[in-house]
Amino acid sequence: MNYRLEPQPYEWISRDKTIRFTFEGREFQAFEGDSISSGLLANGQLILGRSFKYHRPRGALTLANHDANALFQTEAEPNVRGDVVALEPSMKLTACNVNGTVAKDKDAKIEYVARFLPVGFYYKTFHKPKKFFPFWEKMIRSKAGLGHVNTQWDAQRQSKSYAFCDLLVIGAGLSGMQSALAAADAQLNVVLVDENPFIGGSLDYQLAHEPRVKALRESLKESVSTHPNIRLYTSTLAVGWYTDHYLPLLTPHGMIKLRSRAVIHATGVMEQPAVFRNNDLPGVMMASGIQRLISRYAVKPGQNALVLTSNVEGYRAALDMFEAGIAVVAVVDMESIAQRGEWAERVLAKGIRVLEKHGIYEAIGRQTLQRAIVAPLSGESCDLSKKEIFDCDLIAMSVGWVPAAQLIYQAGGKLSYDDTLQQFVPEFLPKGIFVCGRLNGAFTVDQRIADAKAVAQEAVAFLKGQKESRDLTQYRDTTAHSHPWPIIEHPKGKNFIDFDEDLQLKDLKNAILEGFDNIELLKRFSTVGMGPSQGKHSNMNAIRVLARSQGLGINATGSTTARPFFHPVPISALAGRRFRPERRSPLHAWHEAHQAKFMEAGVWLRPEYYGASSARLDCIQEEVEAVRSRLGIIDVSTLGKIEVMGPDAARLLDLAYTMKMSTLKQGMTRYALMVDDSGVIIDDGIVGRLASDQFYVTATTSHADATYKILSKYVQFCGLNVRLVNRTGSLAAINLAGSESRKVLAPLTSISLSESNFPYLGMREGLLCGYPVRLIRVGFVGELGYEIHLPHNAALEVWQRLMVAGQAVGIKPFGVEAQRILRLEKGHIIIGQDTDGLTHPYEVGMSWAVPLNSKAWFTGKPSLARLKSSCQRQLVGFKLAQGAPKNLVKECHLVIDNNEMVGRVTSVAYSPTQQCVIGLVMLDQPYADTSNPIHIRVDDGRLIRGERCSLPFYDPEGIRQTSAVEEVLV
Amino acid sequence: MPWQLLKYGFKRSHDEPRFFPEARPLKKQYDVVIIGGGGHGMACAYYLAKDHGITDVAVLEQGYIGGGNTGRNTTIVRSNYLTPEGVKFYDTSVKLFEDLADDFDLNIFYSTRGHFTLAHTDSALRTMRWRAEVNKHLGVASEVVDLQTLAEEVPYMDLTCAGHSPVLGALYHAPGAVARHDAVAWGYARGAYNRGVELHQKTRVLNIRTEKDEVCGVETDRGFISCRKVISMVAGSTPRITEMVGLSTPIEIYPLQACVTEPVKPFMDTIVVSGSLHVYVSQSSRGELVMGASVDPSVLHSTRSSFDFTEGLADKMLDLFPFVSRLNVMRQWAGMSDITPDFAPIMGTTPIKGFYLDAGWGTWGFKATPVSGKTMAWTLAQERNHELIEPFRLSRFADFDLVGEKGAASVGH
Amino acid sequence: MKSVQLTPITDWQAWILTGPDSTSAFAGIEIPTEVMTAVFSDGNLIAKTGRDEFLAFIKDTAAQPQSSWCFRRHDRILHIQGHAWTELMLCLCQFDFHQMQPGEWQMLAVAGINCWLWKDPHPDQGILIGFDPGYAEYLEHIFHDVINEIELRSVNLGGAL
Amino acid sequence: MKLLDCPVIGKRPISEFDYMGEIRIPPVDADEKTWSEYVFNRKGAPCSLREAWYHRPTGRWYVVVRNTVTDEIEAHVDISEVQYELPA
Repeated sequence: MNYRLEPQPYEWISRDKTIRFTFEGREFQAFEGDSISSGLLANGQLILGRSFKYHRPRGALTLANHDANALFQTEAEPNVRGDVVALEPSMKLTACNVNGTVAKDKDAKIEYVARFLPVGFYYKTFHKPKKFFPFWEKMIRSKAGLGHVNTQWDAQRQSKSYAFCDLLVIGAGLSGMQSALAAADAQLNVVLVDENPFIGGSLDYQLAHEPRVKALRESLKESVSTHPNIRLYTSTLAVGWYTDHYLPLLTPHGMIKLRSRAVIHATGVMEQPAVFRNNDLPGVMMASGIQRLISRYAVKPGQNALVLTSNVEGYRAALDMFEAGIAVVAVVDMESIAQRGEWAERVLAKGIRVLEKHGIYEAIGRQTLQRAIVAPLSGESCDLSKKEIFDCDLIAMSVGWVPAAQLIYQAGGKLSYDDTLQQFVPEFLPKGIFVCGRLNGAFTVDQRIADAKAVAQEAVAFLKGQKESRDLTQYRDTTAHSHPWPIIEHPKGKNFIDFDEDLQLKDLKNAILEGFDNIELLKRFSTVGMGPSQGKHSNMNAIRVLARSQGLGINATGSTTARPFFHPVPISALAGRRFRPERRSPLHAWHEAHQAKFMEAGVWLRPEYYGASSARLDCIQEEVEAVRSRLGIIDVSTLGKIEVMGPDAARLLDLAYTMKMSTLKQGMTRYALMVDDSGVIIDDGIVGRLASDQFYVTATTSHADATYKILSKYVQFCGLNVRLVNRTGSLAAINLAGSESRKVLAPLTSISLSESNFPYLGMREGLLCGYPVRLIRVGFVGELGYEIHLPHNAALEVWQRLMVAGQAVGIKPFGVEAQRILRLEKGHIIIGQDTDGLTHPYEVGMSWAVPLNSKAWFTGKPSLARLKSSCQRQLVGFKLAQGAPKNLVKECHLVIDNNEMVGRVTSVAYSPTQQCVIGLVMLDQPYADTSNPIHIRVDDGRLIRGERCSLPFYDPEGIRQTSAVEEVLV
Repeated sequence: MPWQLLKYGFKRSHDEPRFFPEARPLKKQYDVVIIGGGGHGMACAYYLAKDHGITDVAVLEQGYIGGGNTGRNTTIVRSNYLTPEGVKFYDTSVKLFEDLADDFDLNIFYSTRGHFTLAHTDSALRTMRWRAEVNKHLGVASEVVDLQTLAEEVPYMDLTCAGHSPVLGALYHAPGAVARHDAVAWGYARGAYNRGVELHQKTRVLNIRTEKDEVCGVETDRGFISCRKVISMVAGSTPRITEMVGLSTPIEIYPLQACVTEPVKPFMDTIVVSGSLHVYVSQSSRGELVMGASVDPSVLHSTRSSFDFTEGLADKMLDLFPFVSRLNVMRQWAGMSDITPDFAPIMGTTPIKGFYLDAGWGTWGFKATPVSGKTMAWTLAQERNHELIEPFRLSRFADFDLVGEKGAASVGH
Repeated sequence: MKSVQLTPITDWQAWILTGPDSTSAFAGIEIPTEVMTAVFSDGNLIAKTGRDEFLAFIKDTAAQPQSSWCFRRHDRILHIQGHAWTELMLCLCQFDFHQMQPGEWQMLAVAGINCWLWKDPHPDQGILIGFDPGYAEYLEHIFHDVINEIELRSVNLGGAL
Repeated sequence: MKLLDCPVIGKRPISEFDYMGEIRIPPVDADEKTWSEYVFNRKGAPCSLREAWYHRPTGRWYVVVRNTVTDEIEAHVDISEVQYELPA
């Protein structure tokens, strides 16, 4: 039998371009424009996959992106939707979740034990005895999942961009095109999207041969494609609705993130299956699925068709099939033919048999549909005494619709069940959300056109700010298009409600009997609607079954909430381009050229040390020794740098920092400690005074932006007359440290460096190599040193001239690691390493920085007053015996005292100046106040003994940094 | 062995016993009212009956059983916390979890998988070692593992992270596990129901009546119940309940989002969390990758989803698992996390006599379900805090005695 | 001709001025009166970013601003032009560039970095973008990547998306 | 992604803002209990919350009243209305 039809008026395939592909190793040919499913069906390959649980053969169902049983595996990705994804040349396809081939699936044997696998069976067993569960779990997990993953695939990332419009219309069918056109004519900037490659929607497959709509179709298609106010995107899916009409549109070339001011949902309806025994056999399809195959791909999925219907759409499908040369053996109408009007007459006129008030009791067939038992309905069951058997390889189910309203639910809309239409219809719509067409219950062509024009008018009024709310029900149809109970019971079951999850009618009934008797619990226990199609063809029937068993109406039973996405979205489209902001110092290139090894400090890249990574420890030691004995230079451009000016400048700094800043003399700096409301240390830095109303503040690299924001918050909320300027990125900073620093620096600067003119902790402005700079004498590394704050464009030149000037005394650049050791030798803390989320100043020996009595107010003051008396921990210095291994004790090793945790190592390093390992430990009270040695448990469990010692370890009097002693100058 | 299934297969009718009772009217009076029918609420009812013989108990659930955060979390169970009080508490929970399937005679798919917390910076690596040392000291299996071990255990992970903040090491916690979250709630609910506890769904608490700072009854949308003991186990709805008794707490509600991919054949047998990338992932028994990140940036009492959540998550996932770019995200949802300043729960007695709190569960509530049920049942029975939960008392904030779980401020899952 | 060209602007001196006397700091240069607006007059661009705060980009030859609180800035500034400049920006910033008016001044996030944008008053002359020099490497790398992508796409798609 | 419609800068995506939480005024000379409640306790229940947002690209502060259930901005508040004094 040739499955390919003659050319159809609106077919999507290009008959002049053939595509060769393989399925399960066998060669097939189809046309460009064919989907995987239509390509296979055109070759007579009716079985497209196997079901998830029972591995029953499954074919095409909807051709509308819901065919969760027609998922294919390619070499590049799993779970490819055969019903909508286009064939590509030399595609290599296999079925998902099949043990063997779709024709012979070894796992199909499971059906013989199906009776032993009731709904939720896996909760009832395999857990006893406990030690066997891993064995069962391994077996169950191997059967779980559909497609398989190749962990060698590389990362693909699609492009992303933003877009803006006044009105988004979703769905370019009759209603969508009509409403978009009306809105565009009213000068709105409209975006119209449709998930299919061609516009027209049901016009082109449900009314393909209807002369009355031919002119309308042509004019609508032409106008929306050319209207200057309409941007038309086909093969584009609105995957979800998010706050303030933010809708990501998935296109073949990546994601468009659209911001609209209003949205018209013209997404139509989704056909629902009837439930009868073996309704999952390949050959049993939604009537609209068959119509899509015929009119889009010119494929007839069978030769002898039965139509099971309860609406006019079933009769139209019968005519379309007849037109395509498919023998319609009978139209089985579950209700009386009286209400079918002209469509029934046209079917009868073709000599097609129509059986009123009949139903399909059972479909029969080995692997594919071969026969069906039809019988008259008495009440809701079949009167088998008058049954009739029809040979058929195709059953077209046309028993009802569900609105494609997922995005309306996401936007907070509410739908309610309409007993006339026997279908959920919109009831409450949030601001800016509009609906029209079959989604809103308007079914005839005239109703849809009127509804579309009305909604466009309302949307235009809304966007112009006028109050307008139309009666949603105005153009709704007056006859039902869905059957209230399309379900035929059968003692032997296999009447499927959910094709994704292989759930039979009895599975839902049994779950309800076990107490899972509300829609959410029923879903979670039975997994109805949790498969890849997310309940698009199972939720409605599941709600009907639950409503009937609880004796409630459909509305009282409620429905599960619809969550994004409308269809699954590739992670490659979600991820998009990789944005990892990276910030570089103006000296980055120089560091790179001088063997710097970089580390990440927040978003910044900083040299960790200079030299070969194989000699890491030695390089760092040499850098430390250079600073201690001669001269070192480090790039500290990553520090936060903030100008604070205005009459209330001093007051602001008094509020924000613990120490008194208002008493700071001009030209001097002071250590600045910042705590939060609860007294926990969050940042530290230096405050320098330039004038009575001007200060210069530095902050740590990782907390710079936060500190600026905190200062700015005080200015705004305490109404302080202060101006702040964040100069972190505009200024570079270089720290020249070592006993030779003054000698090297002096000739290059206009600033007098003599001790009297420029004492320790002083700050002076002037010129350096001709550039305006500020010099600050800081003590972080504990040597005579000058922190040079200079313009961004001066950094490289000044750094290079300092290097040249320092050549004679053996100047050496040093990195963050060396700086850590130098500051540790001076006993200075690093916030976030020596402190944690609860550390306050009294725990790190900084009571000197908390002037409780002399300051009226500063952030955290009352908390610190409280904490002063209840200090539970204390940071203490320690050192290991001479010659102890250098990296045995690591940071965060615990201090143990008679097998109790009494503290933790916060910092530790080998100190060249002390010739031993030194460090800081945070010890719990009362242990901290004793003076007994500390025992640190290292990786292998041994306890290493350390001696406590006072801080700092190096140059306790601080002579070297204050350079009061002349010999330092020599 | 699946004897029950064999037995079931040959029976005519489906006479499996009900998990939960049919809806029944409320009694006028109960000894104990538990507000919240999630995992914690059902566990507390279960242990009240099982451990203490207290069965005149009503569990009131405004929606459906397990419909709150119980059904929306990462399903991860672990005890590699930072503070001794946290480690002891969660280790007890892991031990209880391991026997739940037997206690319930219900398979909760408790699957011990091992749990990796990745460190991408030196400071993160230090925190991992801190947690490992505290865990080892308290007998919990956690250790810092190097890149080589990671490459062996999780071969499909790109440790270079596409060349940006590569992985430096990880905290490996062997007992880390996942469990089917719904089954835990259903198991406890059935166990409580079978022991005479009343479960009332679709019953919303409107107010709590107190006299002279003592609880005397609960007003619901189905009538008033008088009782002397009320416990709030409502996680994301806690502030609404504490407001009824005039109690203020540090709790703020932030949405916590998650998503799943379409199901694929299982390839990932372990749990991977990255602190600095704020990403976690494990593969469910159905084959879906369950992924999530940290809470949303601002307070909101809603389970709405946001698109930038999935965008950020997808972007970060590709650093660790490039091949995941070929998978599709099927569904995203959100829970309402009740976050506390020190990332530790708030449990036990309160200044209002007879009113007990089980709250502040942030992103760490599911893993505490068994131990919170057990200790809160004990606390209700003894009318004083169980020793395991004393560090999590509400008054710790007034005493400035917070739990140090925040550590160096890296949020774990 | 590339769909988008990037040309660095290096002949300006950037200043930030704040404080009450900042409004009188510009001898002979026209300044904007409303916040978040900018004025371009004989080669100088002055933007008002606060009640009395200005970002000034002035020619080397112009007189330096005289006010007490006035600091040099070293923004990296690029002129982005070409028929697809809006397409480039829409890949990196959530802002409706089609609605951006000539001479309009905006401060927003581009690829996660705080930037200022100024629409060139002359028709289809694109925009100027300025940002912290530390992010120059990062942002310009992204600009070039996206421009190449747009080139590729316009080749096989024949026109903007 | 939510939009925050602000004076001067117009509608900007929420990703450009830092959430600075509820507007709270420190009780300067309060007893220990009141002070600890200020430091730690929060108005956690659903309400119309008066809170601050910081717009990073411009450094501007905005105070709004937001419904913490629907996420809708109910009002903009001028900063002068929420300013407070701290002891000098």
